[in-house]
Amino acid sequence: MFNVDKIRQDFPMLQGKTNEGKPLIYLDNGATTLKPNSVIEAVTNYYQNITSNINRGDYKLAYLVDQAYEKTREVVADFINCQSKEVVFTYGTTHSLNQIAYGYGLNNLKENDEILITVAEHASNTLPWYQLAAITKAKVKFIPLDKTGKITVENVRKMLNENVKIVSIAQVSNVLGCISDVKAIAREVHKFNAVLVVDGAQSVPHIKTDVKDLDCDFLVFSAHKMCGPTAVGVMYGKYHLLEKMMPLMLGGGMNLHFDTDFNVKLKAVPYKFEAGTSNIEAVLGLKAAIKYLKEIGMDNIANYEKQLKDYTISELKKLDNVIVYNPEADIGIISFNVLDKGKIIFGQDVASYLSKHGLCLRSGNHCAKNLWQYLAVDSTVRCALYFYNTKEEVDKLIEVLKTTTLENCVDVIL
Amino acid sequence: MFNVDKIRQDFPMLQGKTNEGKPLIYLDNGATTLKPNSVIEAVTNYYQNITSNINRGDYKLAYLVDQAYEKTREVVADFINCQSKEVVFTYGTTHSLNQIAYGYGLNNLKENDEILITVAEHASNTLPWYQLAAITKAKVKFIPLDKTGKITVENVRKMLNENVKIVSIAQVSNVLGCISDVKAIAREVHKFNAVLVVDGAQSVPHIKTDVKDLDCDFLVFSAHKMCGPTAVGVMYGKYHLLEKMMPLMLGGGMNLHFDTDFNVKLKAVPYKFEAGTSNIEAVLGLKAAIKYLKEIGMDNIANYEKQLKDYTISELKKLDNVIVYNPEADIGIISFNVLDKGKIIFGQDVASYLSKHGLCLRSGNHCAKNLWQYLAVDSTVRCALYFYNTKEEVDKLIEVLKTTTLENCVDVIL
Amino acid sequence: MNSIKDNPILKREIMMDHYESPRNFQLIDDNSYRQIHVYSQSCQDDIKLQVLINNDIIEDIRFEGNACVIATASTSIMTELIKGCSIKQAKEIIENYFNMINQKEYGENILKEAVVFESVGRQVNRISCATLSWNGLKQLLNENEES
Amino acid sequence: MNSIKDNPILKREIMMDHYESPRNFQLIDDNSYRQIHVYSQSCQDDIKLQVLINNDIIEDIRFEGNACVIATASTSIMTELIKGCSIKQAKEIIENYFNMINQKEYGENILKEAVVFESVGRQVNRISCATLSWNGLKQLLNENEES
Ligand SMILES: Cc1ncc(COP(=O)(O)O)c(C=O)c1O
Ligand SMILES: Cc1ncc(COP(=O)(O)O)c(C=O)c1O
Repeated sequence: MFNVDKIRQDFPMLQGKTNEGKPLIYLDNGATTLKPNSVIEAVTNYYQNITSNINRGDYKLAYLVDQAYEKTREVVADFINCQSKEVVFTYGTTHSLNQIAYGYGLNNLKENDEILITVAEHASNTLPWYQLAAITKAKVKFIPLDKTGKITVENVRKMLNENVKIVSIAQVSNVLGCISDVKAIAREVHKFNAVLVVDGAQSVPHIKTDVKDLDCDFLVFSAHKMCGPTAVGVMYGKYHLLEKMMPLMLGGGMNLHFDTDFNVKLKAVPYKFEAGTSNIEAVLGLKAAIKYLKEIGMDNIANYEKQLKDYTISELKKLDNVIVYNPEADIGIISFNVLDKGKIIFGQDVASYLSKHGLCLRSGNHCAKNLWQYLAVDSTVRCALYFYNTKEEVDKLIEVLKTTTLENCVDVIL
Repeated sequence: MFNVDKIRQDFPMLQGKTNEGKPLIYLDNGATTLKPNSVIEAVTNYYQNITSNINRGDYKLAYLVDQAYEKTREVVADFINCQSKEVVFTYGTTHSLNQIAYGYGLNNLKENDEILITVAEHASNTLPWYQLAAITKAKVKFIPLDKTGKITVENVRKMLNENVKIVSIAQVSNVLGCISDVKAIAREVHKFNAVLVVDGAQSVPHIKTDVKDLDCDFLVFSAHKMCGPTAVGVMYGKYHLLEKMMPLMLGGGMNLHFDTDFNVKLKAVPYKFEAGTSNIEAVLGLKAAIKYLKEIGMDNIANYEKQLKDYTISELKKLDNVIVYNPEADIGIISFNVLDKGKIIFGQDVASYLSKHGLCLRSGNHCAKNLWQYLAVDSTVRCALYFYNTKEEVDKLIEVLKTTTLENCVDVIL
Repeated sequence: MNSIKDNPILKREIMMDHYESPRNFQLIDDNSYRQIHVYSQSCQDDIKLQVLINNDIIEDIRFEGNACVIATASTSIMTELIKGCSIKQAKEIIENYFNMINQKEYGENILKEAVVFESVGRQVNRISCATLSWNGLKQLLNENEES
Repeated sequence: MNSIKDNPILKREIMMDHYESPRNFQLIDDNSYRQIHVYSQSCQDDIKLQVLINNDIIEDIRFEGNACVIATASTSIMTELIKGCSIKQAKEIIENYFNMINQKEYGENILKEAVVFESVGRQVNRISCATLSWNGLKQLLNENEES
């Protein structure tokens, strides 16, 4: 049984902390998430009991850490349903996407080839493709969103042609919160022998993920958005694709051999992508995070979040002074603005006012700087829920939003 | 006053931990270092009290974390004597070196230009240059080492010519432990308008660093080798050089603006190099690590380590069955092998035997796979000391080395 | 005259007025103006400033942009204060403004309406909003001297 | 015959002997041999294996490389055991070897001298040394069937 009160006990950040002197209400889960005790313990256990670099052969301590590190690959593989050798540890979603653009893109794209993305993509799923296009003279094109902000299979189909080599989309947009039908999109993309890259930064933490079922070619995500430590992420790729890719970074740990005649022999996948000392303690923390999420159950998490999201949207809709941009969101990411005398109050002013009441929400374009084309505003306030948020926290948000006027926003500095 | 017993109290890993059931003696500090309580607390404080993504404008919590993150730049700048805007946070030395090779190298090198390194360099200071040379058709050449394994100014001078654009060397080799005269080398390198990249992974943790005085163009190092967390490192670069460099990774946080016409405006240095969510808690941990090292005093650390290193070498020399490869090391990194009936025992067998006695040492080529050309063996056992190691620990190593025979190495699995 | 400083209602009115009807708003297409584009590295504030300097006098100053109430009002108030000043006077005003923000001594009479930002530090994260354009102007004036 | 298993001195002697005088050591330059290069992803063990298979019989098996005492001795012992076997027999030996390493039931008579590695798990990090060539051989035999 899903018991939010019990769950909240697991999070030190939810034990009476404050923001500007008021009880902390953390609604910025799209940016990063809070960490449960088990994750914190996994990291500190590395520091306190098993510090050493991973390196299998030499002494017991290092061997044990290495085993725990490698075990995480299995845990991730089980979590997203792939083989463990298809799990590459990166420093985050951004690193993963750059690795794919560089490692797959440079070898496979040529002039006039096409890369399809959308205007809703995060900067990290946009700029690496711009760069790849600039180098290879390929073109980046935008799959149009439908009026609810979704990527429909029809729109993907319309954009596909034999020049398309890569399609890269978020499974869930970090501003619009809708779930793309990745499975159906993959089917279309594969008809043209293109590869489908899925930015799972906002989906993997919230809904059950099965890469076999989705049949995407790559899936990337960050631990810190799913109760794990910062600066560790995953690049899943189908093995035969990973095999042919060049690493973005070279160095220690990813080569078997090199010599002064410039012969270089790289390790096998996934190791060849993990140059330098990996984020060992964070990988161990990711393992604990996945264990934690699985114990609660991804379906329970998704159900609870859906209820809370529905409640939040219905309450927001009751407010005259709030516009919700994505009332049909599938996931607990709600983008809105507050009006005063019919004029939008600048998002940062609203966020500052909310902060004064303990509420932590983010304003801005949320790194999706092309999205104004769809939203017709270039900045919103975002309420991003996670499974530890409560109805009471949402009620507090609603209550404060009711009093959000330009005057009150000014008053915070008087 | 330097008091090693008092210092050891700060490290949970030095409080009665074991390796294979024997008291742990950690002598693998070249691979990674143990963490003092203050560093562990800085990381857990982020998890328990101030979790949020860095992002200055929106709510107080995020603002505070952002301030602490930016404050670390000043602390690093003070530590190595540069401006804080010259401090780029990376995921480690390997990432820093790849960033330089890509960001500086691709724009500045052309066919027949030369990159100078040595055979003693770590894979992370070798392979990015091989790759850069392969792409640009530049050449990688090797500055010869003198008979003690040092890079002399004379040898650098001999290799310099107007085609040389980059010289990249370790200030301290992770196998040979000698300090290069970076200041004198920089002077020579600059006569030819080349840039000097310094791999400080093994020097910054052990000796006082002053980039102004050294006048190197880049300096890179990793927090985890200086009591800090894993997966955060620094790329120092002279500001005018950083300004002209392209980032290796693109994404959120490093751009000011982009649009669907592919205009992209990057943030200023150093932010343009920090794509994606940085390793926030590790940066906060790095700040604590530097504070800790400064409190002890880098000169005290260097002095103590020198004494301990001298003692270790003199004791090792007394053993008939040990060859030390770098008796003239400046720093506490000592590479040796053990003989049985005049034949070298394979390093891993020795390390396993030592492990059985609680001793954690690494064997192998230590990622410096070109170094056999100098050493004439392709594998050694490495004793890498740090300021928390003691004479008693060294004595235990010596005692166990005395009993290291092939038979005893075999017996560990019987 | 009542001190603005001690009258929160008046302070709020001044700020709202400058936000809703910003002074010297709208850039001009004229090469004799020096221009600077200032933006926050983190939030959305984005402002362009123009100044026309002749014989050490700031004859005109204009701005345009998309920014929060604090950044917008502080820019508008700044343009009113600065317009017509000599560079020396302008620098004095700027110095006083930063002194105020940093809780040091400053001349209330010199800053006039700008004193509404006296307590912006109550929300520390807003200091950057209240100083964005002021930093930009400082830079413009320094560049002027260098050239 | 005394059981090797229970005689540590004998076990050590066998291991040292195979390390110091490895059997079937030295590769041959002959295309009818299948070859595999196995190396540890972490330590220095690096071994090349060759087998000559005719009519399902492993007529010859050879190796060369630079490896620790455990990897070297386990390879040498493996070659002696395997040489002359049918593929089916070889697979049975391999299976028994892995069973032994993994503390499951195995045939002592089938493994002969290879039982010296029975307790390699005492130093878990050495399991990979004791199984490096065995994994390589397994792969070679599987490839043989596929082709
Ligand atoms: C000299 C030297 N350079 C580079 C590195 C790579 O550092 P990291 O693994 O932290 O990227 C190391 C550490 O192994 C080193 O010793
Ligand atoms: C949809 C999406 N993609 C990519 C990212 C980048 O993730 P990271 O900063 O962890 O690399 C984010 C997070 O901000 C995101 O929401």
